[in-house]
Amino acid sequence: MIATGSLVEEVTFVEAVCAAQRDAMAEDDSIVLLGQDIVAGFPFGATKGLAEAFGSDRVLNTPISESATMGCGVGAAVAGLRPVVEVDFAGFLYLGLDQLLNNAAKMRYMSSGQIRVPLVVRVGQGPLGSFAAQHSQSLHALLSATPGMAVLAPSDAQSAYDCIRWALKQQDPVVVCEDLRIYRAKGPLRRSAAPSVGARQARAGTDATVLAYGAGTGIAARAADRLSRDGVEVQVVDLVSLAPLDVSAIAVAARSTGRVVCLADDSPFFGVGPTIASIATCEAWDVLAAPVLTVSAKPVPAPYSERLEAQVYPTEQSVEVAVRQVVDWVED
Amino acid sequence: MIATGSLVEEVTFVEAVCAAQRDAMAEDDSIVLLGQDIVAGFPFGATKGLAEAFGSDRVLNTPISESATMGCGVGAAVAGLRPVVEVDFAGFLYLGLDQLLNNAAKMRYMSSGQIRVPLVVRVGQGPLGSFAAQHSQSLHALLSATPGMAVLAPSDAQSAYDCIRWALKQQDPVVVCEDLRIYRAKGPLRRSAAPSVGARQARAGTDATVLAYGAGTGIAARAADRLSRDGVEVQVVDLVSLAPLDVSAIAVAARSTGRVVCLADDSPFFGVGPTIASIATCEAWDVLAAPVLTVSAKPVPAPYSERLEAQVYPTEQSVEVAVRQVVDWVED
Amino acid sequence: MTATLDGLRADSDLALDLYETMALIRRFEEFAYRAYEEGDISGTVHVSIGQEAVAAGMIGALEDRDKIISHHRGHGHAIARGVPVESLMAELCGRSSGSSGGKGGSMHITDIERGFLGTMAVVGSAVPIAAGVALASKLKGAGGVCVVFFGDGAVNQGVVYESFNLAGLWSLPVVFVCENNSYAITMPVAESTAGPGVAARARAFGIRDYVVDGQDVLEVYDTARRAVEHARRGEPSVVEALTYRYMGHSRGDPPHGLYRVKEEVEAWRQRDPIAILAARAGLSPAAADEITERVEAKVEQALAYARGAAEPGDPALYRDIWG
Amino acid sequence: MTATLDGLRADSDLALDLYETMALIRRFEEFAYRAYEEGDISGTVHVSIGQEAVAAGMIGALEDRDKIISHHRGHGHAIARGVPVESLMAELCGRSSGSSGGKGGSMHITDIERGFLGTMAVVGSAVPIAAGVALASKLKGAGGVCVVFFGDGAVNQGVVYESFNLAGLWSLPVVFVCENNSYAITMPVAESTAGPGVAARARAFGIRDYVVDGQDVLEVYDTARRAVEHARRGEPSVVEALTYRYMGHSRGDPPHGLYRVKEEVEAWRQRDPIAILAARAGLSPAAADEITERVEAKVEQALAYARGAAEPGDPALYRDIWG
Ligand SMILES: Cc1ncc(C[n+]2csc(CCOP(=O)(O)OP(=O)(O)O)c2C)c(N)n1
Ligand SMILES: Cc1ncc(C[n+]2csc(CCOP(=O)(O)OP(=O)(O)O)c2C)c(N)n1
Ligand SMILES: [Mg+2]
Ligand SMILES: [Mg+2]
Repeated sequence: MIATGSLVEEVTFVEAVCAAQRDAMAEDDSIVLLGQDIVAGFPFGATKGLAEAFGSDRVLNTPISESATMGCGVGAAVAGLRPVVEVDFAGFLYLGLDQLLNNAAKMRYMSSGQIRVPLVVRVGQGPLGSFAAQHSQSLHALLSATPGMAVLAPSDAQSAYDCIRWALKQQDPVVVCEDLRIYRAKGPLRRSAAPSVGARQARAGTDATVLAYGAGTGIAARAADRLSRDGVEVQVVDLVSLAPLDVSAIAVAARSTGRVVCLADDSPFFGVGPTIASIATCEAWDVLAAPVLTVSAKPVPAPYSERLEAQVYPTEQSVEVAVRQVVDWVED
Repeated sequence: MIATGSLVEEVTFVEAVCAAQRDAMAEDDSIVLLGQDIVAGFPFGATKGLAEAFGSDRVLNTPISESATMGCGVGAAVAGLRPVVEVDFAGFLYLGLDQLLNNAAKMRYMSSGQIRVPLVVRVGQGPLGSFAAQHSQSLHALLSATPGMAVLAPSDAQSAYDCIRWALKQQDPVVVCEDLRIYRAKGPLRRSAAPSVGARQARAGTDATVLAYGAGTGIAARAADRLSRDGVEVQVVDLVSLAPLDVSAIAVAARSTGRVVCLADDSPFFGVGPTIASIATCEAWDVLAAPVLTVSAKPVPAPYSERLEAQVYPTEQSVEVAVRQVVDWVED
Repeated sequence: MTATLDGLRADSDLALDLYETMALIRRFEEFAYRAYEEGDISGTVHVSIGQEAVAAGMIGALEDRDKIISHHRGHGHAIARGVPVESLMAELCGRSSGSSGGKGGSMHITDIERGFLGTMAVVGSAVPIAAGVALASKLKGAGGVCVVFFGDGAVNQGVVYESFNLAGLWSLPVVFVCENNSYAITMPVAESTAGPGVAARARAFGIRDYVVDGQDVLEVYDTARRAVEHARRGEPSVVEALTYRYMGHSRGDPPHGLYRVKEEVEAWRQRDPIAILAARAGLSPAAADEITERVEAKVEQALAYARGAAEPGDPALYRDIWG
Repeated sequence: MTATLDGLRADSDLALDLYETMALIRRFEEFAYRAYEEGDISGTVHVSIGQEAVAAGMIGALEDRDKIISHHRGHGHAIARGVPVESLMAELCGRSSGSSGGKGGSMHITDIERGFLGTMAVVGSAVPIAAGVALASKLKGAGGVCVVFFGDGAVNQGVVYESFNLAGLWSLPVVFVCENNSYAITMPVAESTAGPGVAARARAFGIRDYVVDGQDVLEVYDTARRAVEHARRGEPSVVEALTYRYMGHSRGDPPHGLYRVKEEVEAWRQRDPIAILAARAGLSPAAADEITERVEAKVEQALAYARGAAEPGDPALYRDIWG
């Protein structure tokens, strides 16, 4: 077994995902992995070496049958295993939604607690770069809107590791939304067997608050660094968990500056941003110095063209503009 | 052909749905219906008599194959028909989402306009009364979050008729969300071949604004009647269209009173409410006299028990409470 | 365990057991149907009157370690598995002492202690879950088989074939039982299902198939034993049981008129599974009457119990969602 | 239209046509692969080198009124249908004059004028669309057939069987072409597909089936003619073409090493469809060289054109979404 706790390594996000699964599987025999090409660790290396380490009974290549694979995960979880179902792109997840949202998320409730579904779903989210509309989607909001699941959106290697270790200790379904854009981003990793995954302050600041998650946290932090050069100190809060949402953490963060920007990856209409913004607005109403702004993706299917795609997703610049807007806001 | 335009009938919502399909089919040979048990008009009568009127080539009973049925609708639409796919309960729609959201909503964009998908999907939404968790879902938000589709939520018989007639004249996908709770509600109907479906003021009032859609419009209007007895005059705006959202109608309505309640049927987290509320808040910021409140369903899977289910969805009372809260709001 | 079908017919204990199970299902559902009409039950109910032999025969052949998953028409499966009719009726009446605490209802019956893992109301949706349960059993070496029930309407849901494929690939201990009651709501099988049917389809996905007279409980039982035995050894199968629902699709629907004629219903009623068993097993009218009275009393008592039981309290609304 | 396979082999015009199509596909994809490596193409590309006979033979047998839908590995199908290589290469390079205006890319090629309705990147997802296109053709009495291409990996997506069922039930003019290139990324067919395979599965869903050597373009063409002729009369079918991809699954993937050995790839390369046709049709080396040079020049010019073409302007971002 790998020593955990003390050592700090420098790993990519996806290596952390792999390490989390490896460490958890070494501790817990009931964990099995289900997914396409996972024995070979294709396509991103998230399961590299795990079949060799744990055998083909615990790392199961599935046919391209997202619906039955998800259902099989549900059944295996009901019957005492801890399956991890890998879905490489969010666009494929639609095929498994009946199983995930009608069954996994509801069986405990419908049975008044007799059934538990400790299923973990790992799903690649967001754009990978010119993969076009079907392969570049962010489904956090629809997942988080469904009662009965936890939905996590880690922002770096450490957070990815922690989210997966944490997910593999729950008794109910957890979806881990893995932002494809940061799969290759490196960061320090300290392995802990029992991490917590709450909202955390990623950066301190008193002039404005940015509420972010997933790849957005890094974008916000870099925007904050730029703003800091101009003397604007921005607090960045990494929400990590979209379901359950930590309403009081949002409240505290929003109230501490009274100027808030919510950063999301999906449509401004019915995406993640408006919910965070509404909560921040209501919770900080009496101290808000400006309306809570949301920076979202453009409401378009993802275009293939690199040139067009570059205009779709929030950037450091767009966060900077929004922060300046709330900071410079003057009520008339 | 049935005389349209002048005559006012008193019909139920679902009769209006049926009439709209009938009138449209009489005018346009390319309209075909696809769905389970639709030849017999089961289960709700939404297609009653249409197979007799238009023949079995245009009213096609499908096997229980939601995914292929939706895909077949997409293909038929691409190839020049105007299919209407019926899905009786929103919970079954998950099975068709790959076809609807990956293909129907994106094919035009991905082909730069070569492909058009004039597909209409009619889907039963919300609770029918003790049908439990899988049969009682409201998926407006996830549908409306996907660029490339229009999503309508009619609030009464007239609106249902208009939405379907309108949908059957578009060149791109339209989902009509039919609230199962009001299927049997009667209302006047004037048949018009070319209705418009924008947001409309369902009730005038100067003290507060309720933004609603679907069954919520009636609930809001009844709450407004109660409040009116106490001298509180509430404007009710029926949004009708959730995608595209009429941002300027929301702005005008919110600004006109400065006190706003958004009424939605789904979860307060990532449901419809927060998006409407965020828009209203930003658009009316300078004139808001209170935070924009949202009245949503409880974030629980729908319980079977009548007693419990009665606590889940917004009621006249919950709207009344929220309106009083914004009306009585005092900034400190 | 190796008795022939003839041997089974001579086993009067077995016949009495199966008879009682079928009679109990029949009476339970007759009462439930009436209770719906009288307003004790809300939402909807789907009764399996006419199909009792499939539930009794299939489930009669299972062991305690085996698991069951079912669909919207699942009362009979629950009863055959021994779910007490009190808690079942209480569930239909939305009581907190119901088998699902009043939060599931007729379409969502669970009894974990009896390995009854639930009934899914989305047609076909239970099928891959069974593959997963079987996978867990296989990997844990538990020896249990999972049996999943679905209708002829479900055989056109793609996930069913994805599941057959997984079962075949991974040699899962699962038996897929298609209760072919001739209709999916108004759709006769011939209008929904192209080709020779689900048994042939199963073969094309590399798993075993059985077609059985679903009105003859001993034949069902016999087939079930074989299918379950094979499944336990990693040879999954489909059992297609040919049967019929006497009543309309769900509460309120007419039994005939719209999509089938009265004569057809009458003809099937001539092949009633309860009567067939009585005849085949040579059950005396007295013995039959005795059972009928006993189960009737049981169901009456269950309904009385359910009527008097408490509805779930407010905290139940937020209980058992997550965490 | 009633020539025998031997007759086809004697038809030198046909052979030249098919040869040129295959050669053009081969060169196009070789160039595209290199262009990806050189940074002209972004995202990903899936090339069908080794599989050209399936595209050329199937599509060669179609009429103008017929329609085609394809999947992620679809360049060959587009080229066989006559989509100009300039606009195809421009699409891969994300140019506004690309066949999809630069908004679709390699995985989303459309050319409505040529009845090339698009390529869907979600495995299996194009299949029911083809059923719908065929339904429209049938109801409008247009006489057109729809052909849809998918891989051996797609045969475990349930929607494929739902679609076979619809085609069988409604006698749709559709041909389902399974390009069985032996692998889905790293998964060999035997590890993903239980039972005797997609052709037998099709039979169990009541539709015709053909299995064909996908490296022999004349055999593919001959089968295609028959399948299309039947489809036009309302008899849908599956054609399973046995073939092989020489390269890795997508850009950057190794052709062998991880999940298959070099020798296997080499053995298949011995059965190269272009060489087989040259031999069978007795094509002279001079004639073959002339074609090769011609298509190479075409593709070179296409790449030069694409490199010089403009990227989409900002307004394209919001164009063609809704309304
Ligand atoms: C995915 C899905 N589509 C539609 C329905 C509505 N529905 C409920 S039962 C039923 C018919 C099922 O027929 P069958 O599988 O033969 O079972 P039976 O009712 O005959 O027992 C339908 C269409 C559903 N519950 N789920
Ligand atoms: C629903 C879905 N799942 C997974 C993928 C990822 N993926 C892309 S191609 C592919 C393999 C497809 O294999 P096959 O159908 O045999 O086609 P081939 O690539 O061999 O031409 C996979 C798994 C996808 N695009 N869609
Ligand atoms: Mg049936
Ligand atoms: Mg393949």
